[in-house]
Amino acid sequence: MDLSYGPHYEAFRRQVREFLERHGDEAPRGAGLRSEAALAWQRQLIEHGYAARTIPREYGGYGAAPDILESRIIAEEFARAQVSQGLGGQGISMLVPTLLEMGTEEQKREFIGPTLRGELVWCQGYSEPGAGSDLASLTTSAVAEKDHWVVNGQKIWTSTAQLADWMFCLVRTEPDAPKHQGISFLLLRMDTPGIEVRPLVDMTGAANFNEVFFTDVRVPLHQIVGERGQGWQVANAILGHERDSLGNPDATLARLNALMDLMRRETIDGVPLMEHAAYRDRLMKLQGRVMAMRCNDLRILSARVNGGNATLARMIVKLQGTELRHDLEGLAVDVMGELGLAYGDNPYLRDNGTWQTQYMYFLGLIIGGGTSQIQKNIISERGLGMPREPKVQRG
Amino acid sequence: MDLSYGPHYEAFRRQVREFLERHGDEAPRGAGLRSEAALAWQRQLIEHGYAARTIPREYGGYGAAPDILESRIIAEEFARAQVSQGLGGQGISMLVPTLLEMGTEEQKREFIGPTLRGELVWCQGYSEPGAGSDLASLTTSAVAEKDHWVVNGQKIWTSTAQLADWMFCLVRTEPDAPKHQGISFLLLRMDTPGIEVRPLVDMTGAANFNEVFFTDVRVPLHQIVGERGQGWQVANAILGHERDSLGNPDATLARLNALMDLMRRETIDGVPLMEHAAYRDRLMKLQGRVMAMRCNDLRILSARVNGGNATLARMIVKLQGTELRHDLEGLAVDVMGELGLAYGDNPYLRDNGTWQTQYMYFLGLIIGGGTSQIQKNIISERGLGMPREPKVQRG
Amino acid sequence: MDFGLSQEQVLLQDSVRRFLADQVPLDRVRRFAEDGDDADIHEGLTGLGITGLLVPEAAGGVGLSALETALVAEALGYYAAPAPFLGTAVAAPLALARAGGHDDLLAAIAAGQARVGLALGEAVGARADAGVRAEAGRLYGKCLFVTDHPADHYLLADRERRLYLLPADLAGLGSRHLTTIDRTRPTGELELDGVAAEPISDDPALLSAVLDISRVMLAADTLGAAQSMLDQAVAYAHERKQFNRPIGSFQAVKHMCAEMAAEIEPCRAMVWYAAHALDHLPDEAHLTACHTKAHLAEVGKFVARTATEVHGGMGFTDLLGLHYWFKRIGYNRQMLGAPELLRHEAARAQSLTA
Amino acid sequence: MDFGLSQEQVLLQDSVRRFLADQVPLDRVRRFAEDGDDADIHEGLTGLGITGLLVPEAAGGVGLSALETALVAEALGYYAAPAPFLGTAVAAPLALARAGGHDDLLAAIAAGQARVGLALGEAVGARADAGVRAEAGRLYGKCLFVTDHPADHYLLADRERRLYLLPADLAGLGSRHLTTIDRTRPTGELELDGVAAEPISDDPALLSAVLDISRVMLAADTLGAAQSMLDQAVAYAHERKQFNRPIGSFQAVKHMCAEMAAEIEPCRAMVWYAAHALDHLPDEAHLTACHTKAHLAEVGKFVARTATEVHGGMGFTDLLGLHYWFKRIGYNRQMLGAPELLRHEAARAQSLTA
Repeated sequence: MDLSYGPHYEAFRRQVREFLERHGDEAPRGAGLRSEAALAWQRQLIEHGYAARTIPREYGGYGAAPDILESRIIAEEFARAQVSQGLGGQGISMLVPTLLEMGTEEQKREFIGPTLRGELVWCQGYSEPGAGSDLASLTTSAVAEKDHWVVNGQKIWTSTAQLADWMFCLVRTEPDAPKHQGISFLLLRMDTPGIEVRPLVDMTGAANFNEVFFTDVRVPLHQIVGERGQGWQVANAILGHERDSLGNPDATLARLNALMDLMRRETIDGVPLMEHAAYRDRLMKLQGRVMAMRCNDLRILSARVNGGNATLARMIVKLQGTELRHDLEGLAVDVMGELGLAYGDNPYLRDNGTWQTQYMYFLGLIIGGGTSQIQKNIISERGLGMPREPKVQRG
Repeated sequence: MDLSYGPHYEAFRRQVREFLERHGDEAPRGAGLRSEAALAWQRQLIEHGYAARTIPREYGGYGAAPDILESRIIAEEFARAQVSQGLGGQGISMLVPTLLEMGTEEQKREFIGPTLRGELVWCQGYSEPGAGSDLASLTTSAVAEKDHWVVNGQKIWTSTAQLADWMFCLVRTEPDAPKHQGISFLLLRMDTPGIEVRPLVDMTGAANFNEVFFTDVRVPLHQIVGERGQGWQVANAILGHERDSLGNPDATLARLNALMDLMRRETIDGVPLMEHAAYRDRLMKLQGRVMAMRCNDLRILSARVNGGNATLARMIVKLQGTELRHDLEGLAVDVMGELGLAYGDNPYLRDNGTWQTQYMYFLGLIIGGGTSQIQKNIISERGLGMPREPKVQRG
Repeated sequence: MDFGLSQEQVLLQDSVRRFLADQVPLDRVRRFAEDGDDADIHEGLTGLGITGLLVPEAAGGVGLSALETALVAEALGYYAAPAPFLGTAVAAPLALARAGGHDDLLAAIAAGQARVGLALGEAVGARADAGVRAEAGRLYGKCLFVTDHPADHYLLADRERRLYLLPADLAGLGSRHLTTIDRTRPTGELELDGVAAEPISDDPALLSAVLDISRVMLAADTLGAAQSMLDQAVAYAHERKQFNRPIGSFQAVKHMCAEMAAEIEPCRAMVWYAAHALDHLPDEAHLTACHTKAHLAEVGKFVARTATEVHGGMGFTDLLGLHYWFKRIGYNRQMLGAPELLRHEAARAQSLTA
Repeated sequence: MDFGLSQEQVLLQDSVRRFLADQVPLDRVRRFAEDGDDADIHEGLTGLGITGLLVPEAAGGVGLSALETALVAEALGYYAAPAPFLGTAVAAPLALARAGGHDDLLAAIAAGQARVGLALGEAVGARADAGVRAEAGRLYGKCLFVTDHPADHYLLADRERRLYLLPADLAGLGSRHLTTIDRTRPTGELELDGVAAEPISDDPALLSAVLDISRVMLAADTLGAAQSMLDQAVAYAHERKQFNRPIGSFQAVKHMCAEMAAEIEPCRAMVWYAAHALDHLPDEAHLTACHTKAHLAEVGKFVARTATEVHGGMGFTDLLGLHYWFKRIGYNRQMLGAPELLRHEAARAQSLTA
C-alpha cells in the first residue's frame, strides 16, 4: 500500500499544472456546446493530450498509450483548477469507443475525428417507453427497402437530441428472431425527414431528456455498425467504457463539504444548524459513508492500475453512490426546512437551489441507467453467483 | 368517534376491578403451568367468566356471548393490576377453537373442558425443518395400518413440547394427492412410544422451542379432526382465532416507557442518556411509531366492535409491530453501550437483561410466524390486489 | 367506544373526493401551476361548506371539528388540489373564533369571500433572512413562506409568539410571491415596515393551538398524497410490462408496494386520533400533533421516493405528473416544523429535555 | 499508487485464515464458549507470529504495521475466533513500544507467554457503576468490560486519560469475569482498591493512539464477521428449498444479499484505509478511526440482522451457530464507543461542535 503516485507521475502532474497555469484561462466557462470558444479549447486539449488522449492519431486523437493514473491526474488537476476538461457527451464517451471496436475503417475515418473535435454532436437512441429495464424488448423497427432502412417507432431518455447532428440507435431489424438477435445498431442524421424531437420535462422542472419519434425515416443501408442482428453485441461491446460516473465519490465529497458549509452558515433562531445534534449526527453518518465510497473508489482505481480483483467493488458503485448522494442532498433540504422548498426565482434560494434539484435529480439517477432493482439483480447474480429467477410459464 | 366505553362497559369495568381487588392476590405469580395454584386460579377465572369466557358451558367454559369490548376491558384491567389472566398456550388459544369449529361432539366433550382447566397441556406440530414458509410441503407421514396411524418424521418450533400431554399436528396421509389435499390433522399423546423431544436452543441462549422426532408412532385412527386429507382446512379454520399478539402495541408501549426510564436513569460521565440529542431523536422517532401502531390497534378494535373495514390495518400489524419492537429493544442496547452487552449472570445487567434478549427474540419473531418476506407477499397480493408471482417452469 | 368515522364524516369526505375527482384532475392541477387561478376550486369547496367547516354556526359556518377538517385535508392531498385551505379554512377560523370579535371576517371566509395567509415562520424557528419584531404597537421585519398567498388577511406571529391579524392593505405591509417546489400551494413572503397592529388575543395558548391544528392538517394532506402515490404505483405496476410480465408480479416491486402500505396504514388512524385529540383530549393534543406531523413526514418521504421508483423512468418525468404529489409531500414535510425540530418539541413537551 | 495489499500481506492473511479454517471451526468456537480455554489457538497464532505483529523486532516481534494487524483482525472475525487479541496483540504492543522500557513484557507477548487486558472504559465514557480515579499514586474504583480477560497485565486508563500498566497480581487489584452476549470474547472487570501505579507515559496522545488502533481492529473484526455472515447466507440460500426452488432464486432473498454485499464491499477499502492511516496519515488517523468504527457498526448491524433473516428460523436457532457472529458484531458495536458517541467524537475532531 502506497498512496503516493511516485516521481514519474508527479512529474506528469507538474506538467499538467503548468499547462493549466499557462492556458487555463483560455478555457471557456459555461460556453455552449457549439461555440467557437468550446471548439478551440477542445482542439487545444487534444493537441496536448488532455482530451482524446488514447485515441489513435490517425482517427484524430492524441495517440497516447492508455494509462489510468495519467487520466486520473488529468481529471484531478483540471477539477482542482476548475477548468473544463473539454467536450463530453455520448458521442465521445460511447460512440467513439464503439466505432474503434466494431466500426469499419470507413466509419472510423468518417466519424471519430469530427466527433472528438466537437464538430459532430451525437445522441443515443436506446430506451423506449416500453423497453426500459428490459431494453432488449425494444420495438422501434427498421425495415430494409432497396438501399434504405425505413425506421418507425419511438425513443425516450435521449439527452441533447435537439442539439445533435446524428443519433446512434438500436432498432429491430429481424422481428422474427429471438429478441437479443433481432437488433441492429444504426447511425442516422437527426435532420432526416420524419424525425420529431419533443423535450421531456422531468420532476426537477428542466428538460434534461427528450423523446424522439420516427415516422418512415429513411436511413442509408450502410449506416449500420456491425452486421444486421448484431446490434445487441455492438451496444454491449462498450458497456465497460462507460465511466462509473453515476456515483462519483469526488463529486459527492464536494457536495458533503458544501453541506457542511451550509450547516455552519445557516441558523435557526440564531443558532447554527451544526449545533443541532440530530442534524449533526445525520451529517456524520453521511461523512462515514462518503469516506467508505472514496476508499472503495481508490481500491477500484488501484485494481485498474495494478491488477487485482475489484469486480464487486465496481459493481456496487452505482447503487450505493446514487443512494448516498440522494440522501446527502436530502439532508441539506431537511436542515434548511422551509428554505429547502425555495425554487426557481425565489430570492431566498441557497446555493442556487441545487440541493432541492439534485435531491430529485439523484432519485432520477437511482432509477435511470439500470434501476436499483436491476442493480441488485446484477449484484446478486453476477457478483454473488446466486441463481437466476426461474423461467416463467407462458400464458 | 367516541373513545369512551359508555356506562354499560364502565359498569363492567368496575365489576372486573372489584373482582381483582377482592381476589387479585390469590393469583399465582410465576407459578408453573402445572402447579395447584395455577390450576385453582384458572378454575376461579372460568367460574367468574374471566377465562374461557365465550366457550359454551357444556364444554366447560363460562358461556357468555362474545363481546370484544368486554374481553378488552378484562385484558386491560388484569394488565393494569398486573394479575395473571390465567393459562394460555396453544391448547387454549388454538386447539379449543379448532375443535369447536371442526371437532366431533365426542372430541369436544373429551378435550375442551380439561384443556381449559389446564389439566391437559398441548403443543402444536406444524412446522418442519423442510417446511417453513412453504408449510404445505410438510412430509411427516401417517400411514393407516389396521386401526392405527403410523407416524414418522420430524416437527420443529414446537414450544412446551416437554411439558405437553398431547400434540395436535399436521401430517401427510395422502402422499399422492396435491400438496394441500394430502394433509390430515391428528391428535396424539406425547407419551406414545417413538416420540423424542429435543430442546432447540436459540440465539437468546434459551430453549424457547423444541424439535420433536417421530419413529413409528402409533396413533389410534379416530384421533383425527375432520376428514382424511382435510387437515389444511382444519388448521386454517382457526387462523383467524390467533390473537395478533406478535406486534401487540400495548406491550410495545410498556417497553417504550421502560426505555424512557432507562434513558433518564443511566448516564455517561454523569450526563443522563436522555440529554444525548442523537439518542433522544431516535427515541422520539420510536415514540411516533408506537403512537401510530396504537392508533392502528384502536382502529382494528373498533372495526371489530362496530363493523367497518380494517383488513389492511390488521394485515400489517405483525410486519410493522415486530420490526418496531426490534428497533426499540435495539435502541436500548445502543444507549447502554458496553452495558448493553451484559448477559446472564453479569452483575451489571440492567432490567434483568431483557433488552438484549428481546432484541434477539424479536428478530426471531420477525422471522417466525411468517417471515417479513412472506408478510409482504400477503400484503401485496391480498391487501393491494397485486398479481401473484407467475408459475415457475419445472425442471 | 367507536374509533372510526361517522356516516356523516364518511359522506363529507366522499363529497369532497367526488368534487375533486371531477373538477381537479391532473390537468386542472397543471393549469393552476401555470396561472395560479383556483377561483373555481375555491368556489366549489365553498359550495360544499369546506371553507366554513371550522367557522362557528353563529358566524355563518358549519361549526364542525378538526377531524372533519383533517378528512378534507386528506382528500385535498389525495388530489394534490390547489385551494386556499391551511390559513383560510383551518388556522384563521380557529384563531379568530377563539379570539372573538371577528364574526364578519369569519362569515366572509365561510362564504368563500376571504382568504387568510398563515405566517408563522417566527414561531417555528426564524432563519437568517427572517424575523418579525414588535415595537410600540408596530411590526418590523420579514416573514417567509406564508401560505394561501396572496390573501386578503394574514395571520402572523411575532418573535414573542403573539398572533396578529393583518389586512393585506395595511400601510407598511408588503408581500410578494415566493416560488417553491410545490406549485399547488401558492406561497409568499411578508415585509413589515412599521405596520400598526395589536395582537388578536392575550391567550398565550392560542398560537400553540393554531400550530397544532395546522400541523395535523399538513400531516393529513401527506396521508392523502401518500395514499394517492401508492394507488398510482399499484395501478402502474399492474399495467406496465417488462420481461413479458406486469412489473407488479416481480417480488421486488410487490415488496416496495407492501412496505408503502404497511407504513401508510397506521398513519390513517394516527391522523384521525391526532385530529380527535385537538378537540377532545387537551392533554395529548400538542404531543400528538408534533409526533403525527413528524411521523407522517418520514412516511411521506419514504412513500414519495418509493412510489416514484416503482414508476421507473416515467415517475421521474412530468408525463404522469407524479411529481406534483412528491413535491406536495416535500412541502408538508418542511412547513411549520421539519421532523427533527418537531421531535425536539415533542421531547420538550414531555420535559425530557430543556 | 497502490491501494491494495502486497503479496506478503495477502500471504499473511491467508496463513491466518487457513489456520483458523482448520483449527477453529464452529465446534471449536462452541467448545471455547463452554470452557473458555483458548490455549491452543493462542499457541497457533503465536506460531504464525500474530502476537508479535506489532512488537518491534528489537523486542522479539515482527514489527509490522496496523494494516497487517487489521487483516488478522478481519480473519479472526470471519471465523468468530476466540483468542487474546485486542489488548494483547494490538493495544499493549503499541502502547508499550511507544512508552518504552517494557521490552521484557513485549517479548513475552510476542512469545505467547503474556496476555494483556484492555481497560479503557473510563476514556470512552464512564457508566454509573464505573470510574477509576488516581489519588497520590494510587488507583481507586472500577473498570468494566475489560478485554482479553483474565490477563497477566492490564492496560488501564483513568479519568484523566492517563494510561497504566497493571500486573494482575498487584496488591489491591481484583478482577472477575463478566458474562456478555459474545461468548467468543472473554470479558471481565477490574476493581481497584488503592492500587499503587504510575502512568506509563506522559504523552497525552498515547491513549488516543491506543483507542484509534483498537477501534480500527474492532471495525476490521466486524468486516470479517459480516463477510462471513453474508457468505453463509448466500450458501444457505443456494441450498435451502421452499416452493420447489432454492430460496436464493427469490428476488426478495437475492436483493437482501445484494444489499449486504453493497454495504460490505466499500467497508473493506475503508478498513484498509483506516489502518494505513494509523501509520502513515497522522492528520487523518483519528477521524478515520472514529468513522470507520461507527460505519462498520452500522453496516454490521444491518448485515447481522439481514443474514439471520435469510436463514429463516434456522438463523434464529443455535443449530447453525450463526448467532456467534451476530453477537460478535454486537460486541464490536458497543465496545470502545457506540456509533453515536463516535460520530460525536468525529464532529469534535473537526471542530464542528464543542
